[in-house]
Amino acid sequence: MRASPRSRRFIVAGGLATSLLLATACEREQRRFADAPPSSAPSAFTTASALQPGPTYIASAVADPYESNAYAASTGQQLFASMNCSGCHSNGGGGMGPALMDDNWIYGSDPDQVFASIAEGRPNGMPAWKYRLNNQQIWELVTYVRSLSGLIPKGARPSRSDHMVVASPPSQTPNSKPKNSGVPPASKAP
Amino acid sequence: MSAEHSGEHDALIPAPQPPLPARATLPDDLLASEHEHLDALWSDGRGFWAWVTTVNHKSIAKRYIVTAFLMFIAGGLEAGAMRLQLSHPDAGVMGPDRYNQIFTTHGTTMMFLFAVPMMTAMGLYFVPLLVGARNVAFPRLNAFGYWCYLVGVVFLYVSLALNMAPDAGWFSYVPLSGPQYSPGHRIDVWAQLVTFTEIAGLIGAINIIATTFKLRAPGMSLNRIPIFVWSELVVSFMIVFALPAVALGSTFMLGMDRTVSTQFFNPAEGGDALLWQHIFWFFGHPEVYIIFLPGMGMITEIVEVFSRRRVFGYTAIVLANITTGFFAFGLWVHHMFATPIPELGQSLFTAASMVIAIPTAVQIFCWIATLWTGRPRFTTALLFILGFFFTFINGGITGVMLASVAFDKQVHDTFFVVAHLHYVLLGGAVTPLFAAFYFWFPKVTGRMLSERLGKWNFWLFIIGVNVTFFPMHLLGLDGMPRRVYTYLRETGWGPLNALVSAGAVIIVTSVIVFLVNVAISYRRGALAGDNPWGSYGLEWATASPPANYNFLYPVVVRSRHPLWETAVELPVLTGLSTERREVLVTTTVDARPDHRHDDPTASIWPLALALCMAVLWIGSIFSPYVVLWALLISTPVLIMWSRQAMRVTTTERVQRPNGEMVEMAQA
Amino acid sequence: MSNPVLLALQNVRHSATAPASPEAHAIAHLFWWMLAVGGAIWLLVAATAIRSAFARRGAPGDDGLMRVSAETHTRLQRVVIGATVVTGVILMSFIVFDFSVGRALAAFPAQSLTVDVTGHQWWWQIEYEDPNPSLSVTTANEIHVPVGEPVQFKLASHDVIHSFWVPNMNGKRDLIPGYRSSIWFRADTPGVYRGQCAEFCGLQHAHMAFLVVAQPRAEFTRWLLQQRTSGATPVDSLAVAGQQVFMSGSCALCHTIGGTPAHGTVGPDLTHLASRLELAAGTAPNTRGYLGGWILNPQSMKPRTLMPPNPLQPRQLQALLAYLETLK
Amino acid sequence: MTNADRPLRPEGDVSALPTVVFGSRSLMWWGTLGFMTIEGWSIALLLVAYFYLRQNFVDYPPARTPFPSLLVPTINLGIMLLSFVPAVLVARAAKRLDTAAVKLWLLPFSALGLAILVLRWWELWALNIRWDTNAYGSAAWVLVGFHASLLLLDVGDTIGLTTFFWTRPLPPKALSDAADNSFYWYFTVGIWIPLYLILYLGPRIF
Repeated sequence: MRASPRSRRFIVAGGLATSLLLATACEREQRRFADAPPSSAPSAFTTASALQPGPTYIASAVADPYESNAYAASTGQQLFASMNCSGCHSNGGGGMGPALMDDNWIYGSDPDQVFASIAEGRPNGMPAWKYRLNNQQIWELVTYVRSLSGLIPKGARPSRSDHMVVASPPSQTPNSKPKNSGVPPASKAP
Repeated sequence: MSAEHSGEHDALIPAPQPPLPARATLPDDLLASEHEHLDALWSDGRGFWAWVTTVNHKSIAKRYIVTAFLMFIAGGLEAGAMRLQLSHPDAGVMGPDRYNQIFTTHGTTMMFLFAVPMMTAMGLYFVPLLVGARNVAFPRLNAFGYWCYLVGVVFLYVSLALNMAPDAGWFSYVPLSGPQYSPGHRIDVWAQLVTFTEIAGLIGAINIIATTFKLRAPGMSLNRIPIFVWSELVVSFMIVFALPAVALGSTFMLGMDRTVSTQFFNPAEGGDALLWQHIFWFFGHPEVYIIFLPGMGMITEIVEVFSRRRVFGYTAIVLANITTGFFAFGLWVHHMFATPIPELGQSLFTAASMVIAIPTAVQIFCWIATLWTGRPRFTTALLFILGFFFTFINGGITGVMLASVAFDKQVHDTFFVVAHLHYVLLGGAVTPLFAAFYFWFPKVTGRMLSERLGKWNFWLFIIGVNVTFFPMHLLGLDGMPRRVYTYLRETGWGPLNALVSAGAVIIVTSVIVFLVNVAISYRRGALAGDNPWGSYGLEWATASPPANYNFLYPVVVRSRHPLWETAVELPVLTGLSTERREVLVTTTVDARPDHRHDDPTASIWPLALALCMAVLWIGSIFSPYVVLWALLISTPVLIMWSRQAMRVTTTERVQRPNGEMVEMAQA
Repeated sequence: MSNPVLLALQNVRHSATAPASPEAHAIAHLFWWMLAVGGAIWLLVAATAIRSAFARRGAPGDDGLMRVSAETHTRLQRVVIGATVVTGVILMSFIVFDFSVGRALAAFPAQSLTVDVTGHQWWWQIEYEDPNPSLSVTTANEIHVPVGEPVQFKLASHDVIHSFWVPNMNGKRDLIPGYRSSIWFRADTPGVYRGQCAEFCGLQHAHMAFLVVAQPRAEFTRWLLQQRTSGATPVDSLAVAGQQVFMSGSCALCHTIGGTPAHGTVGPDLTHLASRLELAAGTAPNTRGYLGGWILNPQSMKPRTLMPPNPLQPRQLQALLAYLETLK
Repeated sequence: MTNADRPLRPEGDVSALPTVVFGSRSLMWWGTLGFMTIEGWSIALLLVAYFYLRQNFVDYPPARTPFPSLLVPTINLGIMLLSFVPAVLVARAAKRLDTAAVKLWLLPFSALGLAILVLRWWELWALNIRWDTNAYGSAAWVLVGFHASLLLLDVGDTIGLTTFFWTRPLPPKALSDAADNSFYWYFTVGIWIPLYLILYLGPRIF
């Protein structure tokens, strides 16, 4: 059949072209089940309270390893539910605890800041989770929490879930420019 | 039988211009010059540009067939990987994540990228030849269909390479495939890929229907259509009614649930998980017959030729095809017997699922009767048909057993079903397909496939299929569910699985033998000549491989077996233009010459449009707004596409609905 | 130690063809009958087909084609029509037989023990209803049924579609979010039978099995009463330390142990973990070794299970195991 | 060189046959019919889904969902029915081979088509529910949206045809195409009438 070698060549060519287009997908689709044996040791950069040595909080350069990983975000969503985060943050809408889907970040919106908030806990009720969850889980939570206000790449944000509609899913939340990144003056602390 | 030979149509054919002495034949030098002329006129040229612009149904169908066969091999390799992982308990060849992608890709490939396209492609190549046409009805649409299909192929396999392949099964049941339980874009890939290939399939179907209805050789009335064409016709109608279901379900429901948060399948907001199963199987069950009926058509052709007699019960077989086509839409619920569906409804579907066995049985009986009173020639093609009887009927019987609600609830979603469906599809579709390859390869390439390698190919295949799939029945009964990436040693499924995996190796060997056979015969096979099998069909009334124009002149048909029942001389009609690509359009029922149609020339726009569609479908996964951009860029393409047909060429003979004939050059 | 599960499991063939209940018997009967008839048809037709290919009747005409006399043609017609009619009759008999069996299976018993089964990714939650809620029992991946009594299973799922199937007992039934469904059977032979999820439900579909323990009424009642008690209180120091580990670590967030502060509902109820035969939905036998391995890194035994790795110090682990083993 | 082994005997001559015909005789008509079948069937299936989902609701549209507004949809339906006039006239003129009339009537045809497309946007919002609110919203939106895509296709075709007729000399078969375009328009508008009744009037009636 005359066409055969050519069509094969064509498929290969097309394949290469498309793979260039989709190369970004790799990271998003990775599914890590258990990363290198997790340690429950608190991360170096986390802060135990709002009281800082020195005037301002120095953000460390630690990045969210799952920043653009859809699967981690949805696992975070699962944890958010099963760890009953909604008890205080009601689906990110806020209640006893602050809202998570708005642009107001009392303790900062950077991944490491959110990690600190979860791992170390914060004054006025936020428990420290570092004794309960391992780093991987906390990072997954970080990814999900940041997705709530559109701080992670669109393609990685969770879409709607099979529950009653309470708010538009992260995949449809507009990116919001986070306000007050860092530790608030004691007066403004909740 | 009498109507078959009547010359009732002659009166309807205009007299020769100028009148010829009775029984005169066209002089060879005229034929030679006409051949030169038409071959050049119908040629789309050579080289890459010609390759991407051609609208010749043979070139397109050929690459369709090749691509589909590559997909058969790809799907086979995936099957091999799965068998490696399952060959022994607790194997560590691959993890669940990879395994799920692979079995999903296997199913998706075999159903959407191999079986249906392959059967459509066989139709697109042979239907025009069998009905004596020069091309399909819509050549550029035909090219567009292929390019859509190719984009789908590339899309799926690039995704697989990117660890982004769908992983919720070829049936993508919600909610597992929904936004919550399948994050990322894997299922979006599946949903859009399905739509792609469905579009290709629908286009192929429309082409085959229009070709069969309007481009038949003069005198080939409906009761003289070759049975393979009948089955392709029935299948095309089934495609038109079955494929929209899954295309809508995947793109407009599943896809939109995932991308823009529609609630079709969210039980908390009034959605319904069973709705997807209904939609999917309303397509999914006819799909099986869409794959299998063309195989039946091929068998009839081959049985007829190699038993050297006219098939017994032409009408019965045609009616059986049509009945199957209708019944196929009334069975889908037997895929859902384990779901909470009213019992009475289930019984009705049981009855339907069993009754549909009857038309198939009728066809099988007719073939046996034909062989019995014929003088069979044991070519590889016929051997594969005998293999069909052996394997397919096995699958048919288990199919009837599965139609029983009570029994189905035991083996549903187990390896018993895997065994059944592979017996049906490999036995009922792939075996006839191999037979058809051996039968028609000479026509396509002008060379014969080696019969000796063919025998090897056949025996390895039949043995392989049975060694691989028979033990699966037992595994299913012993409780091995489908779609498991591993199993515990305690289950005791190990030995049989090892046997199954061994069988898979035999099948692979058989396919390799076939490929070797093709590779060798394509270059060094014995020359075939016009009609190596002494067959009766119009496809054998032209050169092998056929010239660009297929037929020098429209052949006049007066019976069901033109080449068996005409004398040496072949009656033809002259008078089609030699200045442009003209095809003869005939009336739908009794194929009277109706008018001359100007066929389009080579065009790049089908490819361009397919690429625009690719941007649309693939882009919409990442952002709904891409749709608008894609529409924007496809507008100029569509304009260019239609401009091509809007050229003033020569004076046309326009016939108004009231019959008045007007000569006009431009509107 | 010789593992009780493996022994128990090896005593029975876990097959639809080894029925242990009237329902499975009925289906198996239907199966054997259809197999016999179908097999006969298959052999007959295949044989005839192949035989027909070797038929040599009459000589071809001068054009090399076979012509069939009118009477041969009519004879063929008779045979084909006859064969078709026979096929129809056989199919009808199948339909009738199937329908009768179907009726029998669909006739739910008026009086029956009721068990609520909830499918999760990827384990089974089992609840024995009782009018008095405090007497209802919650366990996981292991169903005990009294021999000779009909048991009805009310099926539900809150994540994806699962399918409840015990080959030796009855056909399968899907658990579909948004739908309620149920199935029943009456075990008539004591033994341990294997069941599993039959509908593809994600990464660990392969490891979503459960056990059905059919035992005499007396034994069953004893088991049920024992399951109603709350979790054992540890006595020896090691077990006490283990309880500490359980309550202070992440365990208590997801698991419940009756009579303790642990009330997690994400994972299986562990109140009587030690009394179960298998771990992690039929992934491994419930032995100290497997349990330890499971706790340390479940992801290696069952990738993507919801249970996270637990990096415990050896002492902590030993204590925890000691505690869990007291949960008889 | 073909048919070496079989001499060809001419039995007739087709040069007197027409090269441009109208209606069901032409291939294009069959193609159009095919796509009409597919699209009509798709809409039928979406309607089945619409009614199937109804089982999951006590009332349909669900409680606290206002009925769809009727104003815009009714106006648009009116325009659609009106558009039949130029469509029919175009088809008639084409079959009379009266190019001038075709050119003339194509203009209002395109204009009305455009108007319909524009109104379709508000027609979506006239459903008074978002697609992501619940299954009812999804089904209704997808039905109207799917039909909108047919409209887009057909109006685009009409406008393209109009431009061709006004800008360049066309071969006679353009007339046949114009007739087929009207044929397709009858279908697109015809199938909307039941959709309008079911989606916009239906909720108020039952």
